[in-house]
Amino acid sequence: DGHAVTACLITKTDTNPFFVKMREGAEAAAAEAGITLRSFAGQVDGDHETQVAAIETCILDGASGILLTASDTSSIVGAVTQARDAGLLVIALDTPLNPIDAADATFATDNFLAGELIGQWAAATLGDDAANAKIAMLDLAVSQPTVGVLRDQGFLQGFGIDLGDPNKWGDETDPRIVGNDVTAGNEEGGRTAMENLLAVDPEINVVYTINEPAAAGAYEALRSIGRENDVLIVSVDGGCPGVQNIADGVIGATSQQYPLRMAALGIEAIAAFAEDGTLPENTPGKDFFDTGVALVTDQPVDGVESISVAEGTELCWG
Amino acid sequence: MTLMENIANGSIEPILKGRGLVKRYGKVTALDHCDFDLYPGEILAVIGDNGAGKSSLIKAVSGAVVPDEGDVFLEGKPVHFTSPIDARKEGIETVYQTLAMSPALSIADNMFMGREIRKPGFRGKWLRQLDRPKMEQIARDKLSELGLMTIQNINQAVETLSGGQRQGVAVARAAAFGSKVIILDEPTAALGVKESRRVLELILDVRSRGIPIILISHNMPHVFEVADRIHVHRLGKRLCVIDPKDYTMSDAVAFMTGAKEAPN
Amino acid sequence: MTLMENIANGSIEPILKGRGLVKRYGKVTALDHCDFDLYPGEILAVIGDNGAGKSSLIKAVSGAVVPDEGDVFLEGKPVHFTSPIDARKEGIETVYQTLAMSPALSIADNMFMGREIRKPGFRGKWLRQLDRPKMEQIARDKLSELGLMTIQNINQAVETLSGGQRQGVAVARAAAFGSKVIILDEPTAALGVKESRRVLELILDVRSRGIPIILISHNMPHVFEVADRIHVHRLGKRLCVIDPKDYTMSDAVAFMTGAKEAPN
Amino acid sequence: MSGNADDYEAAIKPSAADEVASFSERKGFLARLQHALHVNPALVPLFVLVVSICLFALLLGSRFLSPFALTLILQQVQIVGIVAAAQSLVILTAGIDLSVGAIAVLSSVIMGQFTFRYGVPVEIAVALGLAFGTVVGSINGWLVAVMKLPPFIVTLGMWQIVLAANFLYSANETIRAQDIEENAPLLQFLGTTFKVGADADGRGGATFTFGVIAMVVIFAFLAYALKHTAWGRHIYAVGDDPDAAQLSGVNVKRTLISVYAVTGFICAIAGWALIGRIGSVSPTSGQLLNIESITAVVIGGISLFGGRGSIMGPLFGALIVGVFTLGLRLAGADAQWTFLLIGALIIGAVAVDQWIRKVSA
Amino acid sequence: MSGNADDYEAAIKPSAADEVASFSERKGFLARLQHALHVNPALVPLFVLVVSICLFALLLGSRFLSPFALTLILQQVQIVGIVAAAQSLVILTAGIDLSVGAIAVLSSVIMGQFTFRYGVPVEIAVALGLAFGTVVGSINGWLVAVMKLPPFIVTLGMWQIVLAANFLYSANETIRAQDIEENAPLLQFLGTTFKVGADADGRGGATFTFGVIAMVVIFAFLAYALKHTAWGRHIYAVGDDPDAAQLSGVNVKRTLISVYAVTGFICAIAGWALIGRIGSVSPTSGQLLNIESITAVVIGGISLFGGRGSIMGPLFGALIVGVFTLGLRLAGADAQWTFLLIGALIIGAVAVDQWIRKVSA
Ligand SMILES: Nc1ncnc2c1ncn2[C@@H]1O[C@H](COP(=O)(O)OP(=O)(O)OP(=O)(O)O)[C@@H](O)[C@H]1O
Ligand SMILES: Nc1ncnc2c1ncn2[C@@H]1O[C@H](COP(=O)(O)OP(=O)(O)OP(=O)(O)O)[C@@H](O)[C@H]1O
Ligand SMILES: O[C@@H]1[C@@H](O)[C@H](O)OC[C@H]1O
Ligand SMILES: [Mg+2]
Ligand SMILES: [Mg+2]
Repeated sequence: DGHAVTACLITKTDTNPFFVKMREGAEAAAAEAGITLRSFAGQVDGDHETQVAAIETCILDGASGILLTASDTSSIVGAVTQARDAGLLVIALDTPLNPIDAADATFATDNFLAGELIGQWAAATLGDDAANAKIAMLDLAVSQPTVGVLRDQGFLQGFGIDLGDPNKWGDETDPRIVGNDVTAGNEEGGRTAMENLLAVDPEINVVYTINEPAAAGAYEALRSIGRENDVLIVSVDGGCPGVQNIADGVIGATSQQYPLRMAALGIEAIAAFAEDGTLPENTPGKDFFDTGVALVTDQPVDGVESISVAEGTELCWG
Repeated sequence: MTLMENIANGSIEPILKGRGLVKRYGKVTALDHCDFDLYPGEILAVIGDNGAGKSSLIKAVSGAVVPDEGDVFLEGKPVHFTSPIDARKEGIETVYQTLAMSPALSIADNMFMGREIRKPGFRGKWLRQLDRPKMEQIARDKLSELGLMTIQNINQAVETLSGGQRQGVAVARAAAFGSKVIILDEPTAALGVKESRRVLELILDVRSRGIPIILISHNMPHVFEVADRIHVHRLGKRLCVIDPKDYTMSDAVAFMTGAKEAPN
Repeated sequence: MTLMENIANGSIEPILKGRGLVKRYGKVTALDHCDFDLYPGEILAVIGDNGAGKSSLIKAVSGAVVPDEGDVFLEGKPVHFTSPIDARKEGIETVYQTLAMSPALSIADNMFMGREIRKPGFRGKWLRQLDRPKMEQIARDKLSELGLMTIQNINQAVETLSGGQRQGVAVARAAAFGSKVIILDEPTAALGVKESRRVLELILDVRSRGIPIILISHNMPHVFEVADRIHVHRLGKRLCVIDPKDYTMSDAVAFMTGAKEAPN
Repeated sequence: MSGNADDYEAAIKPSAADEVASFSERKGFLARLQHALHVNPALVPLFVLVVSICLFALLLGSRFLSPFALTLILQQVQIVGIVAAAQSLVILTAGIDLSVGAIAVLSSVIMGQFTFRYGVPVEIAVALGLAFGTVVGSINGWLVAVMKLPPFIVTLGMWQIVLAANFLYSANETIRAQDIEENAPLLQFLGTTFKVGADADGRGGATFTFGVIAMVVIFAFLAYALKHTAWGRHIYAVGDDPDAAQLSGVNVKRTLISVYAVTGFICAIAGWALIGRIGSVSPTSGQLLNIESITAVVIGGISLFGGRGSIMGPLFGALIVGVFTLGLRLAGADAQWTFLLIGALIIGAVAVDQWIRKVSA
Repeated sequence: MSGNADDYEAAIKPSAADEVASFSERKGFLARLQHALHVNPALVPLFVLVVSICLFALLLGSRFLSPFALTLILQQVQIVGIVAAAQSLVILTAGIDLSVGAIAVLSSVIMGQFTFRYGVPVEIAVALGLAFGTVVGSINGWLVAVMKLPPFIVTLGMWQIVLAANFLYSANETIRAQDIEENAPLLQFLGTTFKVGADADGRGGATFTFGVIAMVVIFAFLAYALKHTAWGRHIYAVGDDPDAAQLSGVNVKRTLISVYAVTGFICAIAGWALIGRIGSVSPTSGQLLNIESITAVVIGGISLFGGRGSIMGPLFGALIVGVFTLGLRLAGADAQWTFLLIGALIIGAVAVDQWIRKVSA
């Protein structure tokens, strides 16, 4: 239908609850604004070819704007430029493009900051013991996608560990790091990775995880050897099950992000743009619109701002 | 009265009969409204050129292929075999030209393929356990009957046997289980002189037990030695049926290659 | 002087010779220090039981398998074939028992497999384009020589041919390209009477062109009809070589099955 | 004899005690080892497994050669092991099943969602999950056996269909371990652990789970069925040469359908075991199970062309990969290097297998 | 005649003009269509392609049936198409290559990194990337042909090795499109577009890229090589029956090695085209290329058992998937529904193919 406004949502995958929520947020906002929403997703994380094809389809389809969580922040730029040249508004959600101004606007969580918050919290919680902590790093994939690198490096920075090359994980020399292993961001991978690192050093007492499913898997591994109560697990996302896991003591703290809000804001921006060409504005002092990140925990520490599990439950998924 | 006379005056009925059988493979018509009769207790030889449709005929009557048209009758009753299993249930055993053995399995496994014997009692009924000793014993007995005593180990894989031994196992299987009809498609093609002779002896032995046999062969001396009647196949049809006592091998070859007009 | 006499007095040398050939397959010794001689211009038949090692012997002298021990000599010079390609380069053509055809490819493709003819000039040299019309013409000619005129279309896939026609193509290929020696392993096993006859005629025709032939066969009448000498193979070894004019078929069968002591 | 048949055939030695070709012995330790394994090829993967355990034991000492580490490997391979058992059946029939992982995961999601979304009693939900796997397997089997489509394509398509259905149906929602523990512990049944030789705090020692036991039982059961029942013999026959099997009286269609159905059923058990292992029901698990199970099967010495190989091989195949993965991690290889070395291992293990099988050697 | 041979063979009709079995015509439109396609099976995928284009044209009208949309499909399938051409060669030899995607990506990374990290002239870097693909392919070929390891395993191992090497070597760094455009535009050469029939602003109209041209040229070249050179005939012979090919004078080892080497080379070209398509050099590209290319090949009617099929089939196979993907997206199916329907399409396309090929029909 030619008269209605069409918007596209392109996520990295749609097998991750985070993106499912983002889509739900977009659908709700689109329904409210009377916009037709088309959603697309790659098959696996890192599958930017499918995202390029999706952008092309949106151009062909005469959409007014695209909301994009890029699987590869540089590779997608060509297709994004093509879309903008064709008159579409392109908004990067969750993951900034490289360069960030390749998109008309960016509504994102600061993933590095998200990592930094849990790192600071873990260090503060351990207090003096942080100096001889034994840390397991449960990352996303051997291909080291950017979210994974940003959170990992943010965590280490927050914990007070020297980063080496901040664009990749695994090159740190600090002896407190027992090792890195990959989880594919799910429970199964989380459990196996945790077991592997426990076999390397059974005394691990801090576990960084890329997201909450991986954290839940790691917890199962610890539980099977009876160590679930003397290890600190931190994670990112703050999804509703994740926050519940904090209440249940599975996770110590998590950095909460707000995919529903990102998507809703994105749809509103497209609606405004379609109406009169207004472009969205950035958060003052940043080169993107920060949708915010909050540390959720019931054991707040000094010097790190946080919200309680009750608040987190209220806000989960945004 | 001879078999031919009995047939002529209609005093005996065919045990296995085909009428108007048609089988097409793409554009090739392998069977072209072919008739076929096998009488009780006889050895019926089927001869014909390469590609005349002999194998297609016996496949059609033994359930290995379903004919496009036509009917098959067993003991006068129409039957519709859709797989060799159906035909076997009725007591028709076939040794196909391609032998139909599973190379990696043992001789005993192959002989009992599709009709395995299970242990008696609980283990057979509930655990469905095979009675290997029994199957091996029977297999050994059948092979000895055929003079294939040289097979050392009944559990040896069929692929480790020579071509002749394999033929022997296939023929022994058919002879052991065929209760109504035994069909042999070129059973001696790959065999040496000695091995061929054993198969011929077995064929005569089976007939003496009263079981009729269909024998497809290109070896005229063998055919004329053992057959009671000879079905001459040409261009997908039965050209004629001759009595080996009334015609010479030269006649048979002339009919089958089209050099001479067929009788009747 | 007869061939046998010439051989006996050493006045002619074998064109193809094997000495002390050994080939083992796992535990089976298929060739057990076997000797072998083929003289110029003769038809040498090789007979023996199933599994005696006949095919293994010709594979060993034609490069299809590399013998574990022993030497092969061509025209007196030692040769070390590691693949049939080597033997073919020396003018030795073999029709293996398993035929060695690619079913999905055409008759012409199969006949020229591994020795394709390229177009002359630029297209052949640089584009490496095949000269199909020429290959097809040659293939057609060769098949007509064999009386296989019924093959309608030289570009038809080999798998659409009957077993007899396939045999014919294999034999025609060998006859067309064999310049020094032609080896045929049971070329008539699957063939009908008519088709077998044609192959025998072809064999005699090839000999008349002066090319020696090795013929493996279980068909004694055929062997005694065409062979100049008969190599009797038993248990992986050459048992004896006999002149078909001096011995009967019964003698030959008796030697090869071990019923009678071999001469000399 | 009739006609003008010759009598040369009468010359056959009447009571010839047929002689057989002679044997000859070969020498050398390696040659003898190779020969011993050649005679019993099913032992090859076991041999490779033992050698790799010894290797890592030498390299890493008691860190690797502890009851804890060794049983940890068992736990880590249990899911792949169970699926590999199912995959073996299909590969023995000369097929391949790319949908195993998807079936396992959707079955586990069904068990979870029926319990939590629809409030079905958990026993029934588990039964429904197992039934679901069996049905999908049967559809695969029907397409392969009756429609005669290539297994690779059927199961490739089914993989995508089931996986997409999985995400659509589950709405990508995880059911948390804590909720399951409280309301439907039966779902985690196969995760139940018991320890042998742990210290007072329950640390260290050999740790087994019911899932590991299930894996071993499934292998034992299939080994029995393949060797001692007609069904098993028919599977080998169909894989060896389906036309020959059909002609010699095997119901090829029924055999194939039953194989894919049993495969689907076993995959559903793997899905159940998955819940036990990860505690929760997660629709994103098991994505690599197809490749991992095929790898285990092939390292285990079952031919992708069907009809050959012993079912115990894939168990050892899965364990070999598990040993290498944990061994390399303990030896300090990082995740990327481990990935690379496992690739090399796969080629190496099959090369050893090939070397041992070399017939003429 | 010597001895006591019979003379019955003399009875053969001397100049028998051999008759052949008769033909018989069948009727019905569907039956005749089926027959027409049966005679020329290479046309089946083309037929399926045309039918699916018509289907979506009816459903979506000019949104789909525009020069822009149709050429967009070409652009979207170019990489898969090029890799499918390579994959076809391997599958024709009864092999399979799971490492195609990894080779393509690492080749593109090498082209990029040699230019940017080591400052090698870009022409040489491209040449080195192509050489790299060829070398990896040759190693695959050597392992398959000389070591006689199963292609599935060899390329599965190689996939992991090359992919891990890719991540290790590239340090997961993307080289940005802008940098390439400025400093080494040759890397993006295959991305160069030209339009036919666009409006004044350059919008709409048919858009082609050199990568699309490259895909078509590669298919044309392989079609020629397979049909008109000895090498091509040998590939079919080896895939049909390697033993027979060996006995009838084909150098099987050399043929196999060359096939895998050419496959590696073409994959490297695909890697180059990938840079053109996405503008940048990204080590995470092409993860699904192996499955996608195999899918295209099989939908294109090449048998996984080797030796049968026409090389043009996979081109149509890739386009069929492209048409369905774009068509379903335009029709508004979301990602999971698209996957699900593509899964069903794969099974359906092969079922149609099978139905048409049914010999006895
Ligand atoms: N499965 C098949 N597909 C296609 N054509 C077939 C098939 N089976 C047989 N034919 C064709 O049918 C015809 C008859 O074949 P059949 O095997 O019945 O001949 P035959 O008389 O047994 O020959 P032979 O003496 O060589 O065994 C031949 O032209 C053959 O090519
Ligand atoms: N590739 C192989 N692998 C294992 N054993 C083999 C192989 N080829 C032959 N043999 C064995 O070697 C022995 C000799 O076989 P060969 O084929 O040479 O006999 P043959 O004389 O040609 O028999 P036939 O008359 O049946 O063709 C047999 O015992 C056979 O089983
Ligand atoms: O933010 C997202 C994260 O929550 C998910 O787990 O992985 C992809 C990310 O972009
Ligand atoms: Mg026949
Ligand atoms: Mg032989």
